[in-house]
Amino acid sequence: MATAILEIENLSVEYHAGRRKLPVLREICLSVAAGETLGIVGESGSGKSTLGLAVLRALPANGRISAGRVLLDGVDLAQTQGATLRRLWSRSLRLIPQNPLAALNPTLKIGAQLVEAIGGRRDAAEAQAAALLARVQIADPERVMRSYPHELSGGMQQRVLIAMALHGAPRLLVLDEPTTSLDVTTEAAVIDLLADLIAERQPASLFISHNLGLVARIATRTAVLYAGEVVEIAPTTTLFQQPRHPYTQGLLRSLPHPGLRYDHHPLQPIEGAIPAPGTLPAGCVFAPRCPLADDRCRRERPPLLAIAPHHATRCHYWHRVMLDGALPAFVVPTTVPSDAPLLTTHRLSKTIAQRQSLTDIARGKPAPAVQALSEVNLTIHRNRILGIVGESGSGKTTLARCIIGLTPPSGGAIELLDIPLAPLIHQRPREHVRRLQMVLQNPQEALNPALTIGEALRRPLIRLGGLDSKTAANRVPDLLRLVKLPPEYAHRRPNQLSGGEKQRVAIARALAATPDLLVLDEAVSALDVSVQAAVLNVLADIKERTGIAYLFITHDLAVVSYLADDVVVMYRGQIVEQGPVAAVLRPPLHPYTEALLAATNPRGVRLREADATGTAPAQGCPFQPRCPRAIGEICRATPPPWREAGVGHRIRCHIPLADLQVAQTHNEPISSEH
Amino acid sequence: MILRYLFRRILLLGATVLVSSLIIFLICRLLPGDVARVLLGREAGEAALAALRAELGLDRPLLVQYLDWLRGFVLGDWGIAYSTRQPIRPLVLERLGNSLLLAGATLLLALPLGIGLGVWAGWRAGKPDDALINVSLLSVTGLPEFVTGLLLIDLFAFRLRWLPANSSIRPDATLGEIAPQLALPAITATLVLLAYIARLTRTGVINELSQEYVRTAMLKGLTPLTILRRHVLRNALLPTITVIAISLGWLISGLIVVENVYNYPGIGRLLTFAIDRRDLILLQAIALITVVIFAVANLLADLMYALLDPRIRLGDE
Amino acid sequence: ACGSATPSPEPTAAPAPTQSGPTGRLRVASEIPVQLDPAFASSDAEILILNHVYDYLVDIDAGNNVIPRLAREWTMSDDGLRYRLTLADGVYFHDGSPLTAADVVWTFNRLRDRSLQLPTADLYANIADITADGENAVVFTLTTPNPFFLYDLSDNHALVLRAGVTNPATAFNGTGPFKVVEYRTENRIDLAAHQAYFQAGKPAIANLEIIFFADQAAAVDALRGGQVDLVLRMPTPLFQTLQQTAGIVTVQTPTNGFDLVRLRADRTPGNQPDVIRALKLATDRQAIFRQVKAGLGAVGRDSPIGPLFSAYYSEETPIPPRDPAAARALLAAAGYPNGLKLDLHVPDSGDRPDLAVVLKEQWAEAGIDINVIVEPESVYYGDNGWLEVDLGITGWGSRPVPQFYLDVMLVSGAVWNESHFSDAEFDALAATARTTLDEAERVRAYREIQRILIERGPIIIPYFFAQLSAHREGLRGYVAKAFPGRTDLAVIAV
Amino acid sequence: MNVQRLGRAFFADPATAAGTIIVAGFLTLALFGPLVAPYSPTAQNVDLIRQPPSPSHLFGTDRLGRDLFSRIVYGARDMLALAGGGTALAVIFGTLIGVSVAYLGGWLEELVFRLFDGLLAMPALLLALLLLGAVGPSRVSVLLVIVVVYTPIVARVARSVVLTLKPRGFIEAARMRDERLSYVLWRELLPLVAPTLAVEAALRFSYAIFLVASLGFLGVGVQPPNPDWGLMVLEARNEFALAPWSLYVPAAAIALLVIGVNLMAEGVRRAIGES
Ligand SMILES: Nc1ncnc2c1ncn2[C@@H]1O[C@H](COP(=O)(O)OP(=O)(O)OP(=O)(O)O)[C@@H](O)[C@H]1O
Ligand SMILES: Nc1ncnc2c1ncn2[C@@H]1O[C@H](COP(=O)(O)OP(=O)(O)OP(=O)(O)O)[C@@H](O)[C@H]1O
Ligand SMILES: [Mg+2]
Ligand SMILES: [Mg+2]
Repeated sequence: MATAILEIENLSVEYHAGRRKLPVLREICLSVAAGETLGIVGESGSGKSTLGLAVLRALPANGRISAGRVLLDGVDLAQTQGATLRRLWSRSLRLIPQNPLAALNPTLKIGAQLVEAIGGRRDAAEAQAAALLARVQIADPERVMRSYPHELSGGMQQRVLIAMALHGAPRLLVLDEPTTSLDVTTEAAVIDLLADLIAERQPASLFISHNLGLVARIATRTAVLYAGEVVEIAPTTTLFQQPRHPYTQGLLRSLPHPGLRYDHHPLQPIEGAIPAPGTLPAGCVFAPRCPLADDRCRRERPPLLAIAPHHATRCHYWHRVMLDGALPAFVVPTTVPSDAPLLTTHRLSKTIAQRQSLTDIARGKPAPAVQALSEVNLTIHRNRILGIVGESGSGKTTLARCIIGLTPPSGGAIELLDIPLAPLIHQRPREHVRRLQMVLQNPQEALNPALTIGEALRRPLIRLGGLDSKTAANRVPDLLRLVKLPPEYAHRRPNQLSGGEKQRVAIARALAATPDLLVLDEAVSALDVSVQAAVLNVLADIKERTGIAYLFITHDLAVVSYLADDVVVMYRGQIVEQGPVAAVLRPPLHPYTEALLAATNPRGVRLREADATGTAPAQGCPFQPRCPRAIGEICRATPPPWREAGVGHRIRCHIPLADLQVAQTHNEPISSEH
Repeated sequence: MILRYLFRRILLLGATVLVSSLIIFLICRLLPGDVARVLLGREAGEAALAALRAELGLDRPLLVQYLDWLRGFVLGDWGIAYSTRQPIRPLVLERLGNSLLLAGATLLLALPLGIGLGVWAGWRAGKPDDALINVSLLSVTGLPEFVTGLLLIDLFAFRLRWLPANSSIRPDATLGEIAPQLALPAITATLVLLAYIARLTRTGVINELSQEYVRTAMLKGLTPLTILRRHVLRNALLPTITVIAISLGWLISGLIVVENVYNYPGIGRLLTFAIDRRDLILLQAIALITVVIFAVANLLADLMYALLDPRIRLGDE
Repeated sequence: ACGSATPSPEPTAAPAPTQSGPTGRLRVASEIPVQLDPAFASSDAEILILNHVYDYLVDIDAGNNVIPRLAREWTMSDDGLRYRLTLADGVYFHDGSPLTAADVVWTFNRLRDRSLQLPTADLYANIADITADGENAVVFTLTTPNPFFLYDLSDNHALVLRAGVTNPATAFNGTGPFKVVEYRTENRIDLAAHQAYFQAGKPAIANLEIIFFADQAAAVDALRGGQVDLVLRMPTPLFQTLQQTAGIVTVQTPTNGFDLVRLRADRTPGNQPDVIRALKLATDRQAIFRQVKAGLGAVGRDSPIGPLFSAYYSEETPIPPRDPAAARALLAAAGYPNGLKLDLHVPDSGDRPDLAVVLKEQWAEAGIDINVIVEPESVYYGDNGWLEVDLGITGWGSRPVPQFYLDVMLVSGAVWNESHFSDAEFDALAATARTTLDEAERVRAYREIQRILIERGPIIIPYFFAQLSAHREGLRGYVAKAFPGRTDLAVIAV
Repeated sequence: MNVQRLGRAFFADPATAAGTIIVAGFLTLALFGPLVAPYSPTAQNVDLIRQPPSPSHLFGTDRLGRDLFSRIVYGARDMLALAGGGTALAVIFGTLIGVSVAYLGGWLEELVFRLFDGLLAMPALLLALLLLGAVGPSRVSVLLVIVVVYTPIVARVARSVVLTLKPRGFIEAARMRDERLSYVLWRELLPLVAPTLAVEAALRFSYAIFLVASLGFLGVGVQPPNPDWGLMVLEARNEFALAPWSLYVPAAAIALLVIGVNLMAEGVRRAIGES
């Protein structure tokens, strides 16, 4: 290993909350060399961001480095301040934050913000800014520099911040979940770009993420953070193949690995929750949740043991930690549903008019109307899980809301068991309302903070189950047990629950109505992997027991391949591919599906980033402008036809199926002669 | 497009003003007392009164009176004041001009001072100087303008003899002559607004300081002052625009008390005069023009806001 | 003021006119005028302006004597039915046209024209005919003798206009000592000296500004702050304040004006004499005088014939001392053993609200529970409410002769008989006093009238005002008038 | 919401505690006025006109010889009853209307809030003056005016909160179970609107004090001889030079109460923000 640029020695950080001091980081020791990327992973609240900010000396006002040193090229950052610190900030220390929109001043143009970071003479700085934007693969730097932050897509915003972090000669780059707010396809491109730039500029980098797959792609070494402590650190491949801490092992087991299926391999989530700052247990911080823990663990805090070169773990019993052997790649048979359809949509369409800013109005731009859904036909069967995937803005949520009746479609029809549904929920008979239920994406918003969990669960029983208040109350514990929550939770209020627990309550509430179809809109996306695993298990379990159907919306293909029976791929309000999950995903046919899948593959195909303000072409294939395999004029001129690719498997593309299959398997371009 | 938007906003504004005009008209008709009596004095006979009422159109059906008044108002014929028999429009516009002058002077004082104090307090939130500013502002908040007005007259006009106690502006006065007359009323009104503006600014600054983009700016190595000036202020002061609009509306007729204390010939004093004399038609004109100004100020504030904050999207409310 | 009269001499207080013509600017505080048509103008503020833009035929001096103005001299026929007034020479309107007898005839014909329904129609109903006698003399013919006719000619409304003027409220074309430069409603009026004014040495100042104040406290502030030179009227505490202020001269003049507390006598409870006596017994006039008026003016004796009418004023009939217990007993006798509840309507001007509050407190001891309702004058007088309510307080301005009060306020069926008092004995006495040319008989009648009012008049007059005014030092020639609107500003020099 | 935590957060701040003490002090004065006040608020003493403060008349006497301390004490009753009662009623009406109409939306919302906009387009004091002119001055009128002037404002605030809550998941969840309207309005929405309204109510209360005092000062509010503080300032204006205390005393009472209410409002805001 080259000499370290960054050395963190025994770093401890605490926050002040009123008169209380909350220690959040304890005795962190890390070092990062030039050009090296150190991954930092851990559940939400483990202190990852705090570490990143502490290293940059950019903690919030109530945070303080209480002990330790942060050496950057031998200079202790913890002791610098004032003008010296500002000089370091402007020259060497850089941050790429999670939420690019929030990190940009909303009322200043991009150009001005970049120029300010670069400093020096104005015209020189402007030229350099344009060059930097070009370097981060922004096609039209001039236009972007004249734009306000909100006028750019999330990916573009993040590229701007990356450009901002790259000017001069950065020595330390902290990447705090830089892609969490982005689409999978954009994420892939941004990660590629970051890897390139780190190789080029050779800063020491900290890559913070809760997404283990992502870390694996970019970090050479990875540290696992738990409750403010580094519990394991190792080269990334070692960590993933031979974790030596029960927590690392737990995280890996929670992931839905390719090839696993819900009906055969339940995930193995970590029980319990991360302790809040200030409530650390006496011995090992992980002991309360650890399957290996004994009295010693609860008494005695383990040191960070070096167990191999570059591999250290904070566990008394590291040698007992073992990852299960290689898992059998389970081939999912392509099953086709046999029974009658539960719910069908016919040419369902939805147009949404969008608002404009005054400046746009003044510039004379026409008011955009988004075709959020365009002639969507799909069928959901009993006892099956239909996954819907697609980039952000592809119309997944709109589809779900139209089905439930929360938004009226602007065209088309929905039938439940062959009976047409009224467009809006309050026009539907109560029986229809009962049969279709939905779990929303954000668990923070799903529950009314003013009502107890018990009350939240009782209401659907009363309203839709026809129970009286007392009987309903008696059924609440059953519902809680159904989603693996203790019955005592009935008396709690939402703010006393973690995100995963709230989502489980939301699921229980939706299930209380004993629906025939449960729509889950990104119901697990906001959750930590271990919590996500628990929720997925609950869903699988309930489906097996009740034969309910799910409409499962997600952008995480791993989850879809784990959980779904059938899958629908959406692009800009249209279905581009649909069929049984095994047929659609292994291998993918449609170039769009291919790109979605390839996003997790470092060498996969990449899409050009969609222009947030651009509208779909009026004719031809809507995907054509971004398609890596477009075959020329026909794609631009003619809408693609539906093609049958197998039993129940259809795709909408001009490229002949055979060509697609060949290209997919060999990962090579298709010539445009056809 | 922009025209269509403006057109819609103005239509909406028209609807609001219309509702207000109806409310004003109805309330005015509920006022007890008799214009004719006020006009002719207590010595006038019944027949004379009836004749006058007929002449003023007070004996027609309410709806007719309302529509007539409204049409006249829109067309610029605001009628003849019942009491003084003078055309209303020049009178009201002249007073409005005076009130706007006072309002302008007040804003000229209150804005820099309030924003300055607010920024300082927000920047130094939690520190002793912030606490000091807060306490001072709070004490000012507690005093109604009719009290501060009297105390200021006593101090500046009688004890120190620096400023006139009264502000009956002469028609031919130059700005130099008017300025000292404006001073005390403007200071009094400023004290009412000051705390409001300063607190709002302080909240805005504190709020903006906690935004992530401030951290971005800090990590660029900018000095705190630059961050405040270039980044925080602009965003923190956006809400102040709305306050200015509201204050303008408040000042126009909210100056009732101040104008009465200082005998300042503004619209507020004219309003009390009209109420006192039961000059309904004058009263209606004053109330409605205030409403119009209030509404226009709000519209302008909205437009300004939308222009200064590129994020604001416009559309159907 | 009877028989054929020779003009009284000019008031000696008038300053020697400056030789070099008028100079300087006088700023006077005034309440807000509303109605500037002389035929309707009635308030102090209105008359103050008109009195300087126009002229009366005859004027009243500070001692209530009739003095010449436009009329240089006058004669009365022996039967008391014909008055001939000779006009002064060299009188010009502001537009340059000379004053003629025709203008006077036109003015008074307008004032008495029934069809125009002006408030003066009743006052001049007794005039049979007005004729011009040449260019500069006018003859008034009456139907019955009227010893107070010259006072009537000096009525506030009787300002001489240019014959045929169509917009008297805004024309401002008078003969008076000042021309209107600019009138700003509810704000101020600026006037300039009328160079061709017919009275030598008048006006003494070049510019007159009358600045309007809604609030007298603000007016007094302006005086203290040097923004005005003269305040003609103010409430008592402000006057007391100014008495202690350096650089300010305070002037108080006793007047015949008073606040009238009156109960309607034509219906319950006022139609029971015991109730009226109870109210009178429950009232401590001395205390009211001290609290409300701080001892400025004079204590009242329930009759409008005040101490300034020295020839007529009498203290013969004693006022029974305050006795709340007796009052309570009287009320019980009148059928109110648990006391009496009454609304008291008060206009919000002057010291009247304070008077109401003090009365409430005093009467409470006698079991009379007063609910004070303070109203703007526009409401109090509007819709003739003041003539309707049971219990009210009304301000009555100063008049040069007492007969006026009796005729309009107290005789049966009088226009403003707000107490609805109707007493045959009183009416007869009032009629005698009105018409007799025998002064001794009038004195006797007035004496009896005072007795009747003290014993059974449904009115309480707790005090007579003093006219309270103040000006800055350095102002010369100011003479206070009982009715401040008739102050002569033209003689003031700065 | 944890009441104890809320309470602790509330009193932890000395400024809030001071505000609470001030307001509680005035409340005590108002409640136990007859026990505290040495004299009747209207009792006059001809021999003790305009006495400066002394042991027997703590705040001195006025031009009619009335004890100013007693008048302040009784005035506190009026002030708290009118400003407080008016605010309370406005908050109740405003909440009821704002929450239900905003949730229902549609033409009803349009209608109601257009009407409110029409009312709100007039500055508060102007509207108050017009209304008081129409109904005549009295305690009840003042109360009514405060309700009419502030109900639309409260409704607007309630509405803005409801509009942010409406797209929230739990409201959609309620729609997905065909929930009763009354349940959604009063059990789901109201508790969440309440904190904002509490802050708004405190703010309104302090404005209401000003409004009542201003109306008193303009002579159109509570009528003499009632010891209204604004009216006392008006009456004192004429004799400021003779008896300055007669102005200082009611002015200080107004200022103190407003400051107390403001401090409390600030405390409520902070406490709610923290929990
Ligand atoms: N300014 C702050 N004041 C007090 N506590 C804080 C503050 N910021 C963070 N914390 C607490 O410190 C702990 C660590 O927070 P941190 O943001 O570093 O976690 P994280 O690992 O980045 O989580 P996430 O994945 O959710 O971003 C959490 O318990 C958090 O609640
Ligand atoms: N209320 C709305 N107003 C304006 N546009 C909307 C609205 N709701 C959705 N859209 C637009 O409709 C399109 C489809 O949105 P939708 O939310 O259904 O996508 P999605 O696939 O659920 O995206 P995500 O993965 O980000 O949740 C997008 O372009 C979006 O901008
Ligand atoms: Mg974080
Ligand atoms: Mg979505």
